[in-house]
Amino acid sequence: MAGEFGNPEIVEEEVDILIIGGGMGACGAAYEIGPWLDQAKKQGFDLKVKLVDKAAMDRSGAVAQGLSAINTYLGDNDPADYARMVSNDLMGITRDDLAYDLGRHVDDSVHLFEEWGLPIWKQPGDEGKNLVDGGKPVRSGKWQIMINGESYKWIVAEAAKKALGTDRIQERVFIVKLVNDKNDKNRIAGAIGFSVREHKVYVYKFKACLLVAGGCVNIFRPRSVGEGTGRAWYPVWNAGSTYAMAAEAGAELTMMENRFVPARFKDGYGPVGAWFLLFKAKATNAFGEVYMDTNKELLNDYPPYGQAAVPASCLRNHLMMKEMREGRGPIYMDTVTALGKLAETMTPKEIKHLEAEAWEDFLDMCIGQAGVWAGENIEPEKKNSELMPTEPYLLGSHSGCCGIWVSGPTDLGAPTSEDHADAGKIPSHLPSGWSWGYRSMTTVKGLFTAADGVGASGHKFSSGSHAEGRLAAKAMVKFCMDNKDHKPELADSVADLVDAIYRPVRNFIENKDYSTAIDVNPHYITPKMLQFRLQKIMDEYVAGVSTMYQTNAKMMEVAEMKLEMLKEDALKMRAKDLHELLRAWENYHRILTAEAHMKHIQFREESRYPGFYYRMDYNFVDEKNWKCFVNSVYDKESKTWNCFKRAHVDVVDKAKLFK
Amino acid sequence: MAGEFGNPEIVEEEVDILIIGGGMGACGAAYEIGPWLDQAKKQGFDLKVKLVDKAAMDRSGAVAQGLSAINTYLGDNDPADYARMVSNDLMGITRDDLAYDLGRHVDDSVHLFEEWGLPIWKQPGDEGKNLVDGGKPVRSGKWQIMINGESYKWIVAEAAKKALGTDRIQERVFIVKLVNDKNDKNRIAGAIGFSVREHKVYVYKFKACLLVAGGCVNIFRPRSVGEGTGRAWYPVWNAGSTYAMAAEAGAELTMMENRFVPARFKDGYGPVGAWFLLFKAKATNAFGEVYMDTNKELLNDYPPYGQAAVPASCLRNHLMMKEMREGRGPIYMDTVTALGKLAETMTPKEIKHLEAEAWEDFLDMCIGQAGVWAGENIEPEKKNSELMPTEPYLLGSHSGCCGIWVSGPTDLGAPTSEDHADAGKIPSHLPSGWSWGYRSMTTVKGLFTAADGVGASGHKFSSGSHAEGRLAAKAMVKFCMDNKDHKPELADSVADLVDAIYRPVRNFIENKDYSTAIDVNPHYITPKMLQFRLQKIMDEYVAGVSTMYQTNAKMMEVAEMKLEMLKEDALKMRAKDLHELLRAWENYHRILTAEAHMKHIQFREESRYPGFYYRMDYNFVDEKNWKCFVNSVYDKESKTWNCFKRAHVDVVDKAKLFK
Amino acid sequence: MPTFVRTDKCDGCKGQDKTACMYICPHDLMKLDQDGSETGHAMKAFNQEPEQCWECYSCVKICPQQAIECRHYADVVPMGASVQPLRGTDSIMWTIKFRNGNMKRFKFPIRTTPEGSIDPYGSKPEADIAKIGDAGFFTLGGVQKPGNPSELIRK
Amino acid sequence: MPTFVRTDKCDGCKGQDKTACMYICPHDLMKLDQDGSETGHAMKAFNQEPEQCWECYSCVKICPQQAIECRHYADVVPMGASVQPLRGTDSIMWTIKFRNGNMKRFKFPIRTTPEGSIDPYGSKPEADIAKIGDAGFFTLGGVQKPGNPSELIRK
Ligand SMILES: Cc1cc2c(cc1C)N(S(=O)(=O)O)[C@H]1C(=O)NC(=O)N=C1N2C[C@H](O)[C@H](O)[C@H](O)COP(=O)(O)OP(=O)(O)OC[C@H]1O[C@@H](n2cnc3c(N)ncnc32)[C@H](O)[C@@H]1O
Ligand SMILES: Cc1cc2c(cc1C)N(S(=O)(=O)O)[C@H]1C(=O)NC(=O)N=C1N2C[C@H](O)[C@H](O)[C@H](O)COP(=O)(O)OP(=O)(O)OC[C@H]1O[C@@H](n2cnc3c(N)ncnc32)[C@H](O)[C@@H]1O
Ligand SMILES: Nc1ncnc2c1ncn2[C@@H]1O[C@H](COP(=O)(O)O)[C@@H](O)[C@H]1O
Ligand SMILES: Nc1ncnc2c1ncn2[C@@H]1O[C@H](COP(=O)(O)O)[C@@H](O)[C@H]1O
Ligand SMILES: Nc1ncnc2c1ncn2[C@@H]1O[C@H](COP(=O)(O)O)[C@@H](O)[C@H]1O
Ligand code: SF4
Ligand code: SF4
Ligand code: SF4
Ligand code: SF4
Ligand code: NA
Repeated sequence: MAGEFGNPEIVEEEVDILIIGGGMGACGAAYEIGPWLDQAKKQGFDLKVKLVDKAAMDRSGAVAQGLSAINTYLGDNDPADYARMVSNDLMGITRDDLAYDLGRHVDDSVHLFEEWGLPIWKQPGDEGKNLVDGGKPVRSGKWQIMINGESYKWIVAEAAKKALGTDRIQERVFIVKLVNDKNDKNRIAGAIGFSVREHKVYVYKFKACLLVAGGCVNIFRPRSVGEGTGRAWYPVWNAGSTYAMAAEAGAELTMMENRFVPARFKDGYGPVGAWFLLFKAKATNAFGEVYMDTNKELLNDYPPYGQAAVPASCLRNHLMMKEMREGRGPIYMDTVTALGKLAETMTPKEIKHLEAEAWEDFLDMCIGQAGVWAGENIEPEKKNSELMPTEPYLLGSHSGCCGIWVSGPTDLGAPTSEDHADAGKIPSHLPSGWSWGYRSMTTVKGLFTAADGVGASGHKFSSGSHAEGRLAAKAMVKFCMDNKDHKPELADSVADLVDAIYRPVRNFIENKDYSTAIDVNPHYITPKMLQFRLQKIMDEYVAGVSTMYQTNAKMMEVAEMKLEMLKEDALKMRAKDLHELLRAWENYHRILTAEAHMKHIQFREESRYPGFYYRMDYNFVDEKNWKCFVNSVYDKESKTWNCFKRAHVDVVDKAKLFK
Repeated sequence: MAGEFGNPEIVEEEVDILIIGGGMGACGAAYEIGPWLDQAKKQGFDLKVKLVDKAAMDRSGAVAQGLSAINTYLGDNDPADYARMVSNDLMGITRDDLAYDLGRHVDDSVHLFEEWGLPIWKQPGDEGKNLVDGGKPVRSGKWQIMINGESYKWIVAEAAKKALGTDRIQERVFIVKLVNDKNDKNRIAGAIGFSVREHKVYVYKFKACLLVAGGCVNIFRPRSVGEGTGRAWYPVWNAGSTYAMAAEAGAELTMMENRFVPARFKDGYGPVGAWFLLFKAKATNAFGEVYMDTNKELLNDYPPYGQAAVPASCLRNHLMMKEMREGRGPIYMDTVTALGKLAETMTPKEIKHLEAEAWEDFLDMCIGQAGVWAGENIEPEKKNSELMPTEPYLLGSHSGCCGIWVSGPTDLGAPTSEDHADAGKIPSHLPSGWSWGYRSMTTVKGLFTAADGVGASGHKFSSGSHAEGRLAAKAMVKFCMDNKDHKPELADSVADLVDAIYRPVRNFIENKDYSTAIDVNPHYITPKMLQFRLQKIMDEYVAGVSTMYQTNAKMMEVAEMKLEMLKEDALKMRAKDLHELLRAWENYHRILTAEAHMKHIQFREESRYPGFYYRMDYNFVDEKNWKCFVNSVYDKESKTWNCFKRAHVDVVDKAKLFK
Repeated sequence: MPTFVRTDKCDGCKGQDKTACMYICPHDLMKLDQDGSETGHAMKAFNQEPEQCWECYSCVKICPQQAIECRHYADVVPMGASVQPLRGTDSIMWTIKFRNGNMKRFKFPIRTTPEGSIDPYGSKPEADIAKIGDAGFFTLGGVQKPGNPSELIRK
Repeated sequence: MPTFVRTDKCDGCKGQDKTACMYICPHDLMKLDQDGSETGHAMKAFNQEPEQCWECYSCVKICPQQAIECRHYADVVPMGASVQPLRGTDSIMWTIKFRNGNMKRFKFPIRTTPEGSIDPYGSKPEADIAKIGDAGFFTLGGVQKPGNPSELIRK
């Protein structure tokens, strides 16, 4: 049957492993999985794999534009140092086992990228010498190396697509829901989504699934209100699918209170890393004062984190925000002084090269910022540019650590039990300790994640995300081999699922002629307006930009009440075409992600991330009571969240961070 | 010739007096002018009058929805008390001559309204007894009386239309520009506008003109971003035409740094006056603390104003904003306690009546707020409602005092010369002292204003606006009689003016096929996007909501640079139909008004209105240097502003205000 | 809370050259779709810029067919409520439906005289041209409230 | 800076069933107007939701006709500038036009190998199934960087 709008064709497919997403994590998995599948086959396990991406892998995910640096490349550094950096940047609460494990694996992915064709900058003399052969990269920082990254994703996707084969890839299908197993509600058995190109719903059954659909943008009101709303720092197409679908499937989330509020070039959201690290630029207030110096004493409020050689990203924001709050903005990146200083010791040719590098930093990953500079006649050698903290994003692979609680490596000394006062409040069906059999598996059997999906780590970036996808792929093959005889059965009827997915289309078809204006109708709400409503709630009550990132318990009480009504109204979203159906379901994912974020902030009665958010009723870091993970599970039947603590434990010694 | 889009018919008309606007001020003028015209005619002066309104007088202007109170009715109060109240609410810098004059006139307009059919609430026992016959009104405050005001504007317009006659009224014409006199650039000779119903441009020549086109909304980013952007407190159709056209004609503006930031019910922008004054409700922070009490000591920072019995509106905001800044929001109107207390001494029937009054307060003038309450299931006796300060508005008749510098009454002892250190900086073509012959005339010969147009007074409200229109009408008749032989000649060619007005249409027609999407085209900008760009600049740099009403000289430097580019780009606005042409020209008016606002804030190196805006680089009231008017003139040739000081003088004694 | 027009009720003001809603909207929002090319509904009105609607209800109150209603701003207000007036010649009746289904009805007077009955100058004196340069309105031949002269400290 | 499509250049990818811009846009924004009913320009593409455009330039870079350009976000960026790439197989050339007319051109390498030449497993070892439960990738038979064991304080 060929589908039509409102009456889709249903395509059911059974595989062993489904990969949801086609970004850095998914490409890593697609690459690593091949040789393990080959070997499994030799052992008599003929495992079927499918990868589904809502977009086209060549340019899907956060790396669509390209990138200008690989931010995680260890080189000569020890994985323990890496785990320490991650911990400190995230105010002490990360899983050392995950970070360390990533650190000892990640460089291999970078070596592959270079082999495949990604141009990586080398030190003078080492041009043309690959990293793997000892070629010395140009480091912008201790962990970062510079690249010509316009085609980064294109290259990584080419390798992934070749590795997997196009038959095993389905693009332009948006996965809406995971489906639990009929016989074990703590197990995953399927997933359902729809095509935005054809009137088709896809139902997958599987033993294992890698959920790597990125982080979450646009749950907070962005700073722009018109055409410019498309210009968020984080790619507007990552809508929290990872967190929302995992939560609905019953997976334990972790650190969903954490967020990332990058300080970026104002309006274009252009990257600052290269400016700070490579060009050694300083940020100042309107009067030229370097707030990292003048406000240094604020760091003393946050021992021991304030004492680290490199203060955490949130604390850097905190020092900046004091200037903004006290009316000493705009904040500037002092590009003039930085380039001037560099130019002092450079030949004209080198200066020209430097200028190109500055522009390439934008053109490789944030072309919009080049547009802002061109539109405002900004030449960085002549005019400083404003910085601005963005609206909050939720992600687990960049300078944020929200995500899903996953099983870690067993060989690093991670805890195997729960030893703390509140251990009894952990729901009993959840594992104790940090490892329960399969690397990267969530607390739901068969459900794996990586990259932005893995919480309580962070600072993986593109390379680490790829590497983490590889770790998960390997573990999934083992899981399928170990669960050879398991036959997945869907807990929900396909007809009901399809019915729910197409509700927005029915809302539209049944009501559209009630009023003369297609967008104003009392019987439905457009996805766009619903999204605005969500963003307004989060912005005004859950520490968005309009309160300068401030909230308190009373504000969140209001948010909670408003979110309840929003969730009811979400059932009235309309979809006038498949494109809007996509927007509608992105919103469902955003709402659940937003709710998780709020519930976690409510639960954590301190302000762990000053500069990312402030709970004004607990405006301090409380090491005694809150140096712990905040985890949660969502019950999709009762639609309730259960937040609880898990103990934080150091696997590497953090004392070395602090003088 | 019948006009067509892009090629309008040109209708030229010569009158003696043109009234621009059809709001409260214009209706007052339309009413008062008749008998004076009759008498003038008897003296041999046959004066022609025309009134032009962009909308339909029955529902045009701020009173379109109705109002639930008349906020200026003196009754037993002395005009001097009224002038004192106005002065104090506007932090000491108002023209006592204008306020006093208004106070001694205003009640007559209220009596007329009642005669025409406006229901005015009476004290028990006085039902059915008119005010003019001694009927006692229900006062919500010392100056305010309650009405059933749904049809307020309809009634006032009926009288005005009958008084003037429909032949003398032209609706749906938006006046774009005033035209100076060819032989005297400090005189006004004409005005030009276009119809939004037909392809016609109207060119008026006249001796005198009353410019009463209301205040200005939507130069700052409103708090809503989607459909809700229509819901501003101030009516979205008053676009600063009064200030912009006056400025372009060379009129001296005054106190354009002042703005009004009403604290209103959140999201619906519903009125609070009745709640505070009639129901005696208190506003609290999230924890139930009455911030007017707990933050009382902040008033001591602003002597003598903080010591007044009723603190100024901006100071009330200031005390509230401290709570918001320090994270103790949401702010609530404690409706539950207020209604509960009232109910203690009331019968069930009286309580039912009280409830109806509470709802009527919204239904009479801010129906959207009733919609918010209904949508959120808010019943005020059961649930408190949030308050929120709005984005800034510019107006001169409500609790704001920006506007045009006008000639005042001669019999109240107002200054007749300029005696102060900076008097020499006043451009020499401008008058000395506060009266130069004709009541309500601006510094441009023949150009009169009233209501929102008159600066440095405020608190006229609907009744005072009507009364002020009447004062101006009478003076215009005298002006025309005195200038019998003057023959107005336009300084600019009609062809050039028409050309300029239709530029947005040409931009559209000439470029629309360049791209496949009508709204995204490099050769033009839609009025909507241009408006957003203006709002973004004002919001982020000139003390809008996103900086919590804070600015400083450096931020305004940036604003200035960005406004320059915006003005250049405004020439590229497109209009795809007459409706968009209206939007385009509203924007031109907004831009100039916004610029005036910014220039004045730049010039006044203090924070005169804490709670309305903060210059963080001068965050105090500076009585020594800035207890003065800031006035300005705009030169449309060089496109530059010239700001200067005029001395402030008390005409009534203010000492009585302060204990 | 932009307005919307109900397809089942609007009759395009019966093809008159000016529809009531277009006539009244202070912000020029209501538009008649003559040929259906803009909305698919020929000879019916629509709000051409809903995000600019002040919800002043001028059009709602004037529509002879009661064809116009408001749907609260979708990006702000939870769905399901409505606030609908029926405006008569001397009073207005409001029906408020809450999201939760609760209803409230209010009736308020709007006018004490018949519509169109105002006689602006009927009972009024003529203006006194001799006083055209003085304070005061023609209605009174002077000011309403002269005030205590001793308050004027500079006279 | 949403994208726009130039009417004079777009050929609808010559009527192929999938246009290049639709294929690539990560946010499902580009759409072919088959019959002109949506834009007035039949068989040409357009951006169906410009306010959601991330300006990632994926469509700009892939369009075989160079028909797609960006016009900087009108509500944010002053007019008149443009940033336009020409992406080849091994490098990309950027032309930046400033509002004031100044121009800059940059050329950057994008790839050191021919497009489509990646042989993912060509030089790589087989996976060692015995190690499937251990740390490490198939490429290495173990981890890249074992680390100093003494750093692991709980072992
Ligand atoms: C947003 C962003 C990110 C980075 C940077 C700048 C910016 C602006 N910078 S800098 O700041 O430092 O400048 C980087 C940099 O220079 N260097 C670096 O190494 N990493 C950077 N990152 C970080 C990395 O990009 C990031 O860590 C990884 O990309 C994360 O990988 P992953 O977790 O796999 O997410 P993805 O975005 O790549 O892919 C998501 C995929 O999911 C798909 N998808 C989403 N929902 C789906 C659904 N429901 N159904 C089906 N598919 C569904 C997407 O299409 C996509 O394929
Ligand atoms: C906005 C607002 C105002 C008030 C209130 C609530 C709200 C939400 N409240 S409460 O807060 O206290 O609740 C009031 C209240 O209850 N009681 C009261 O007495 N006054 C209140 N006001 C104040 C009065 O309404 C106000 O003082 C007067 O209306 C001012 O009179 P005037 O200055 O004439 O402005 P207008 O808005 O009435 O009329 C403007 C006219 O100009 C037209 N127009 C505009 N631009 C034009 C152009 N370019 N060409 C041609 N025509 C062009 C308009 O169409 C209109 O006719
Ligand atoms: N001021 C800074 N100090 C230290 N590291 C930074 C700084 N700014 C950015 N980084 C790091 O540089 C990389 C890229 O930064 P960003 O531009 O913030 O994405 C990330 O690894 C950041 O953590
Ligand atoms: N979140 C905030 N937003 C805006 N202004 C603030 C904020 N916090 C403090 N301020 C103001 O900044 C100045 C210094 O305040 P504080 O840092 O609290 O001592 C005072 O004017 C405060 O009112
Ligand atoms: N808290 C208050 N104290 C004194 N006057 C007020 C207060 N709130 C409002 N008003 C006055 O009440 C009238 C209507 O107020 P508003 O609702 O602010 O328009 C105006 O005259 C205001 O100045
Ligand atoms: S006033 Fe009512 S009936 Fe007339 S066109 Fe408008 S919506 Fe239709
Ligand atoms: S409610 Fe008012 S602003 Fe909205 S369309 Fe009707 S008349 Fe116009
Ligand atoms: S890729 Fe280019 S040519 Fe092809 S449809 Fe899109 S805009 Fe037209
Ligand atoms: S620039 Fe990117 S987001 Fe925008 S339309 Fe093109 S591919 Fe889509
Ligand atoms: Na009333």
